[in-house]
Amino acid sequence: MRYLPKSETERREMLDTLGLDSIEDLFSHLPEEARLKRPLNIAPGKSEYEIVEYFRARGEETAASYTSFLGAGVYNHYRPVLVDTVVSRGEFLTSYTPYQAEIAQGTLTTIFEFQSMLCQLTGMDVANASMYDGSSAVPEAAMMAVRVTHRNRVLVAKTVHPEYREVLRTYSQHQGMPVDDFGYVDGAGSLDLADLESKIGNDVAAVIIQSPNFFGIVEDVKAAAELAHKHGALLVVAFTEAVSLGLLSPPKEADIVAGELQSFAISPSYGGPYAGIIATKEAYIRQLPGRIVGETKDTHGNRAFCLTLATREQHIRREKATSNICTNQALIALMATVFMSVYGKEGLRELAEQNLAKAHYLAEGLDLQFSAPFFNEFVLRTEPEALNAELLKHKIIGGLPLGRFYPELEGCMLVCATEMSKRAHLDQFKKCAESVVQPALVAPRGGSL
Amino acid sequence: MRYLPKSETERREMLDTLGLDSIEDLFSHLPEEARLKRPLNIAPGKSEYEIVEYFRARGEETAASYTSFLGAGVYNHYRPVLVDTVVSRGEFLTSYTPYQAEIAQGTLTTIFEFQSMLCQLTGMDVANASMYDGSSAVPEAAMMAVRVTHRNRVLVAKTVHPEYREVLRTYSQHQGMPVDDFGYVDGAGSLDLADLESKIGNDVAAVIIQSPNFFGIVEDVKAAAELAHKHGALLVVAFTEAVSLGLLSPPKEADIVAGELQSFAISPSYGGPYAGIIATKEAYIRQLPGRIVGETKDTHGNRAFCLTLATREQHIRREKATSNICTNQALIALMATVFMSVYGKEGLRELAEQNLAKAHYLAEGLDLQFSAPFFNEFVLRTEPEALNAELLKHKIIGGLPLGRFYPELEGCMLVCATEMSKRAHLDQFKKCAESVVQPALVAPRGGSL
Amino acid sequence: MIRKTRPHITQNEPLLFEISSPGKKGYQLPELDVPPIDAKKALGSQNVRDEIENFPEVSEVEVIRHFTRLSTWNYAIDLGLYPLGSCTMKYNPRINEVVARTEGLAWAHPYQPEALSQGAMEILATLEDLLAEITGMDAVTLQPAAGAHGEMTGIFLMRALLQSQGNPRKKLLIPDSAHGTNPATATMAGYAVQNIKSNERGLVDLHELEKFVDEDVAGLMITNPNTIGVFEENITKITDLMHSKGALVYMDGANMNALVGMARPGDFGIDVMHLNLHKTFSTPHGGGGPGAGPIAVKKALEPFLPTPRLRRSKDDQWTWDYNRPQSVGRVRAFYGNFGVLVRALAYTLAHGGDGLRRATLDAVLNANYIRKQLEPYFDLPYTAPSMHECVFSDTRQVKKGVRTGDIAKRLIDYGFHPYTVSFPLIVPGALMIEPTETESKSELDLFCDALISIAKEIEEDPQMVLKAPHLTRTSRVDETAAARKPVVRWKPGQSSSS
Amino acid sequence: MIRKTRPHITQNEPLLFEISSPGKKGYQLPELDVPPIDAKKALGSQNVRDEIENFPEVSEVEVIRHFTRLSTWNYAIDLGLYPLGSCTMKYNPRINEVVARTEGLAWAHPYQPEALSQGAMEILATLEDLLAEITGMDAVTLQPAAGAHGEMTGIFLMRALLQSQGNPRKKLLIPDSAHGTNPATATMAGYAVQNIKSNERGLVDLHELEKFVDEDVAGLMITNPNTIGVFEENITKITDLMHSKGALVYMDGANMNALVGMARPGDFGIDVMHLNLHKTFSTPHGGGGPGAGPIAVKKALEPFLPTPRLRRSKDDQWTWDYNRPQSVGRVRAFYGNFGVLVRALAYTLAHGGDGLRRATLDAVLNANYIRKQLEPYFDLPYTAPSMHECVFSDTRQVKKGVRTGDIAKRLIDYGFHPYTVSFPLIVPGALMIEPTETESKSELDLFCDALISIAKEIEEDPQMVLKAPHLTRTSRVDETAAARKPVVRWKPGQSSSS
Ligand SMILES: Cc1ncc(COP(=O)(O)O)c(C=O)c1O
Ligand SMILES: Cc1ncc(COP(=O)(O)O)c(C=O)c1O
Repeated sequence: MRYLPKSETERREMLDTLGLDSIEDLFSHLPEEARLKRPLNIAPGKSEYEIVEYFRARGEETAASYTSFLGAGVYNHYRPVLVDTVVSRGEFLTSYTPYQAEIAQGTLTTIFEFQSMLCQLTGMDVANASMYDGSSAVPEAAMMAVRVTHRNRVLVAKTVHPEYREVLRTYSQHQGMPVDDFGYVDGAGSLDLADLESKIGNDVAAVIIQSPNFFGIVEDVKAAAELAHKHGALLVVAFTEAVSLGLLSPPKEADIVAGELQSFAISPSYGGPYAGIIATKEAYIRQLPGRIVGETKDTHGNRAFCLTLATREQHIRREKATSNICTNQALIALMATVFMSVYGKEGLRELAEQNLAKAHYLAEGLDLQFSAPFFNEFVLRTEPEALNAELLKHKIIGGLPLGRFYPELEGCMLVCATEMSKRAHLDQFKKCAESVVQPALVAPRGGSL
Repeated sequence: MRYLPKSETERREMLDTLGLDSIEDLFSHLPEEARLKRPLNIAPGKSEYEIVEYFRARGEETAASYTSFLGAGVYNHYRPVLVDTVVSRGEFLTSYTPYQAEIAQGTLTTIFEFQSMLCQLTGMDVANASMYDGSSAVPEAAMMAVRVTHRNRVLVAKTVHPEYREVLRTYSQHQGMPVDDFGYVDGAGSLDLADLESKIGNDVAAVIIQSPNFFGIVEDVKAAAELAHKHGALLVVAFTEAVSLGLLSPPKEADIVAGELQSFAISPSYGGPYAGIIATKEAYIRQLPGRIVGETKDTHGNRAFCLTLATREQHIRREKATSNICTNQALIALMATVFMSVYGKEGLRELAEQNLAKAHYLAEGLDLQFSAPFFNEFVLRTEPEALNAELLKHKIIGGLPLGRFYPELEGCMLVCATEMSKRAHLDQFKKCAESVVQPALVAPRGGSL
Repeated sequence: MIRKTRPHITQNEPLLFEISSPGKKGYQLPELDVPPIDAKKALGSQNVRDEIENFPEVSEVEVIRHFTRLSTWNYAIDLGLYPLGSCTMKYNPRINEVVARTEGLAWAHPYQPEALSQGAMEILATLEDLLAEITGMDAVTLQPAAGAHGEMTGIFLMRALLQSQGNPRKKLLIPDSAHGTNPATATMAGYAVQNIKSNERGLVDLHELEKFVDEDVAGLMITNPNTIGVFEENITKITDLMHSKGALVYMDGANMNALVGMARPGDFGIDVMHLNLHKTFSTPHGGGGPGAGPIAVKKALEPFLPTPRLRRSKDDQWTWDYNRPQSVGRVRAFYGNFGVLVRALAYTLAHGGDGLRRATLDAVLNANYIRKQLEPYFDLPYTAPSMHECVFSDTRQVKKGVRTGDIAKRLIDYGFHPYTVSFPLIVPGALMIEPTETESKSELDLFCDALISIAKEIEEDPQMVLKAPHLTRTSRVDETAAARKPVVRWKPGQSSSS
Repeated sequence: MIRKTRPHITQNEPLLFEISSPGKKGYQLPELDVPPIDAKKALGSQNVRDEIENFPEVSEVEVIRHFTRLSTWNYAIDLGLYPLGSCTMKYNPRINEVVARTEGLAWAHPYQPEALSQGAMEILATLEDLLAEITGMDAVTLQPAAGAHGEMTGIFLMRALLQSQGNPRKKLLIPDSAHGTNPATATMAGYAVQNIKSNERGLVDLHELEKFVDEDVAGLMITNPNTIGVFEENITKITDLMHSKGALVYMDGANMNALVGMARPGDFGIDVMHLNLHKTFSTPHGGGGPGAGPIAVKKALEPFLPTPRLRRSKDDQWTWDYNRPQSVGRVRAFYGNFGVLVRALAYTLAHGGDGLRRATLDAVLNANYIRKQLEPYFDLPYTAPSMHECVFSDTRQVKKGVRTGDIAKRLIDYGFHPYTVSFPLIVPGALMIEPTETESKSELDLFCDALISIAKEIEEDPQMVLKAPHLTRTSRVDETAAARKPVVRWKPGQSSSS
């Protein structure tokens, strides 16, 4: 096997050192009944060439050559070449968690930069080194709020990504952390503050919203914060479209920001790996889950970085840890770091502006379900299946039919445009959208822009 | 421009240091009539995304998804992933010729390994660090022979790659180095020793043959060497299919070996860049063109490597240099070095055996023009245009029609199979070949295996 | 004597923020092909930020130099042995990186039509089957993002099964040798933790165990081989005991590298377990992640697995089944760390059944070879047969005032990444060494020579070891200062002595 | 004071041959799907070798570690400034590496049907046009593999034109400041070399030149800007003079980085020239190559260009024209270093016309900025205005026994690759410095500080400089010993102290 760097002679020499006849002898103490008596039922090893061909064939059984208008938490953004150039360096790719700081300053420095840039983008004071993804960052943020407030109820907006809310429910079920939804304003698509007000109380640890929300709509973070704070709850702001942070006001009124960085040069890769992030106020740093890198000095007084505040973590605190997370998404976070470095201050803004322009050009003249301002996604009233079928004929993957997540939005689809969406495709989409007959002709709500 | 690491402020500061108003002032001394008074007529700079799309579109205007039976000096062999992994490391990719040995030991060591492996493969004593390609290595070898023998005539076999012979002619024309061809044995396809004998004389510096020759046939190096040496000429053995060296007897009877390493993990890339090589006997080392790396020590007695025997080269000897070559094909030679390291002793042999097996399976039952033993290419008697047209229908690129280079082989094509040729494609080729009617039914020469 | 390294110049490099200058650009976007939009008009001016304060502005060449220079400050598997016990730092085949970037896979959107996702779904289904065969279990979910995430999922499953039987119970039994994620997981699943003392051989003590198993016990979280690298000889007795009390057994599969092809948890009574694909299946650690922590279960637990599940439809297409009434629900969005799963499948295909077994054999051979060479120089508190790793104690060196952490730092000068320090907790001052199968004999010999040479240094010149490392660009780092007054982000006007 | 580097451990590594062991494998081939062939039967046993003696046998992980470790012993542009005068070591954009690997391009066979090669041919045609526009010439061939190869091609073209006019003539005039490839090329083209002494300003001396131009002179090989980085102020007078004598002017375009977008050789009388795409157009040097040395010519020379030539067929397809009766013939097989040409085109597309001009401006700004800072510390023998590079002399330092080569070695300790040493020959002990446009101000400042600091060291402690480098894993290398008894290959039983 080409990954095993030994010749038979060398194995023999090693066995002699051990005074053994065969390597199998090293397993002779395994209880008889625990041993596998037959070879694994797995085909013989394949060559590199065959492996490449196998995955290439699988790749051709997908949508390789299609254009897509899907967003809904996963976005098609251009991945600058430097991203893979950097993460392909063995020194980053094949290193472990930087526990031994003296030979891990490379990784530690990039994480420190990652944390810093995330703070600048979100308006928070501190950020951790990454979470599994946005969907698991949200419940971790809620648990954090519970620890901070010593309350346990959580209110989550229905405009938060439906799958994130499912994950929140899974996590919460055994932690005595009841979760309730609150709604959105019908014609607007933004969170329903009145409904929130009616449900909030002094048992609420966290109010969780998302902005831009699942419908692409920019939420009123300030108002939500005031309401939450009035009742002593923390406001958790989630985000799925990190590119929006280049243009939108940072959610600085939030107490915790929990987001997904997939938009920052992380390929959609059928759902993962992505990188989640939690950022918060200085005061709550000791309640943060996950790893944190801090600045310090070496014995010669040189600036150095190391993992810090480990007393929050499972390997020290065990059952009292802030979370059980250990391995995180370091290399993916590095992709995001390189992405942010390449685009920089001006680039992130221009990128966001292009996304805004493309989505609004697409929406122009179409029948929108909601009237509130949106970033690069919007909800379209149409015959979702019919429209998508029509688009497929042009090798275009349309939007996400919303009935699956929101029964009340049966005749709607969520549509996204990014800087990768070419005008020709946008026009094609509009043409198809107009050609598809509307569902039972109710007077269009929200109305077209 | 994203490749220019300066802000306007910084340019301003630098201009202040120089006491200038604008950078253009640095060009004010250029004679009026020499200055370009208008902007270059070249479109504005493009983004990475647009550049990727441009080349992807060009790539789709080629044979991306086709299977090919072309060889003729350029072969389809699998490129192990480690090759690009290694040559993509900035430390190799973006370094210059290793003149400063103390910070170039990485490159120098790999070249030393390259030279050593090439000696082991060819049976020669010394090898240089690379030439532009096989076609330019051949005339350089001839010029070397001229320097060694103080003779000037060159005899080249017609079975040497036709384009190599053209290059030889171009190089030779102004060096008082007359070049004459000698033929091949009709039914056999191997070099015609009698014809060579009739043309050779004591004015001949070099006899140049290729093995496997252009028809894929393994030549009798020993016999050619004896003949050449009998007349005081050097024998130059060229090769285009380096994979054959894993199985064939090394041309150790040759005085100079000049070859092309494209087969060693160098992609066909529409004809280049490839890597040529010249290897020879110890005695002729000072007549070698190109760079050579040698072993030495540093001041602490550590083993070290450096460029050596520079007194052969243009930057020292100027008009008396062995060649004008300066930049060579270092990174491509590194690809070959990694390839040889991955396959190793056993792998190169097994690879060659697979090539042999595939080509002979393909030839089985087909009408071959020549009877002499061949490696992974052979000459097929057929209606070349008709067969290739038929094959294209199956997205298969057939062989090379030989009429273009050998009028006497009008009804023939050169066909190649490698380890990448799948049985299904081989069978498809055979089916098509049989379906295509033969040219005017002469009794098949050479005959089928 | 140091045989493996020599010092060489490495480039210093400031933080990105410190090389930023207004107007420098590392990007260019395509010309906008639609009319621009006035953001303030479209979104309301209160929703639009003026700028991203202090965000870096650098050019492309500065970006590549920045990260290339930083990378040279790292140690990595590509540079040498990385013997972190329990972490299984084995060679990460580069082919896996290539196939994970296959266009149709890397750009597959999780919501694209199933008809246009068959290739991706086929990959997931194939990997599920292979992992079931390797573990001897009945069903696998690939959703969890890492081992700890898998542990949480697995305990949720146990809880759901017990719940469905009427009582989720209150406690989980966890040996004191367990990894920190085990107890932390128990808490997240709402279980109290009952620690089980290991016996003098470092194994789970059956009698001790019996004392604690009762109707309040939901199950046992066991690691096998355990964290001292020893196979639990009584494993079947243990699982029988738990089952006899209606409790379940969760296995932490972080050490599966010792068993693949030789023994299967499904065959020795395990009900549910996780695998760390970023350990046993060679997907790169990448400085801390990403990973993947699939869960393998016995039939009884299958109905509770997270949604969605892959199902073969009548027309022989793969489809996602969301209709799983008993499911514990999702543990993350979408289907798992797909890109990591692709790499793990590539690893499995490259080895094949026999190759996987041979890898296990070499992994155990390497660990025992190291143990044999180092036994004369370091205390081996537990002498039971080692499998894929061996754990020494610094007790002998402590007499000279040198601790495992100091030995680790000195090892760096010798050109090796340290072993795992001070874990497991049942070993005083542990040196936990796991070479994995992808190390050559000469690399192992150099490693043993280094530790033996350090053992001698400790006798002759402990200071040399206590002040190590001496040959790195960064000398020993002050972690206490970092925690005392945490500086976790760059701020303008902050020190810049890189 | 050294501000740019700190020493850090780097891994030692033996030669591949020294880690080889029989039976280790780094490869696997697909199962052979056709019957195996007995090689001795098929080829004759005398044609089949028994084995490849002493050829290495290593595993995949050893291969990647071997080359990764070796790579850390190299300096590179990705690590910092690489101010080799005349070599134009600028940033190599990574996007160029990506597009060169586009499947349809990387796997295009030179003999595949033209109908299936249009994309590749289109790329070549586009690049030819761009280079013609940039140089102000009428036609371009992309066939030469490097600058020197281009020189040879260009001189062949001149010879062919003169030949066609009845007399190829005998001599080429070459300034004493010229690069070594120029005279070496003349010889390969069968011309005698007449050196032309530069004047006191380092430029071609018109009167000197007049002395030598006669009916035996085929032409002049001139480098402009010349090798001291100065623009030949009399260039049009020079070209007029040559033309008036029926001679031609070849321009060595290695220094085009100083002119692109600002001046065009075609506009100042050049008849034929080469470009080094691996300099001016940023294709990577890769430790010594590959390069590409296209030749641009005026109309009169076009008929003689190497075959084949690209032609647009009536049905608007690209086709290769082999029917060029006056052609000098091929200078290499196929069409040139296509993969390098793809990179050069990507570079040009990325910049666009304006970007190319701005690059030139920054290149010249950087060189003059360095010149200004170093003038107080080093002798500047020629004070004419510098363009893209500046050349100092070590005369002042020689008084302390320190030569340019020593200063170069000390610069290594400071974290920089040295400048070009002892070239051009008209400058005693030359320090030839070319920063290129892709260097930031801070990198330039660090470089100047380093050289200034070394100048001071030479005053105070010349030994420090004479014994440099001190901080590299390999100290000063004995090149004399290497040449005395050349060891140019590994042999069994050879020393192994890596
Ligand atoms: C024994 C053991 N259990 C669990 C874990 C946690 O796995 P992960 O880091 O993938 O969450 C680890 C990894 O460090 C481990 O070594
Ligand atoms: C001035 C000059 N002329 C010619 C050459 C030769 O070019 P190449 O190395 O591409 O053959 C060089 C490159 O070193 C050069 O600097």
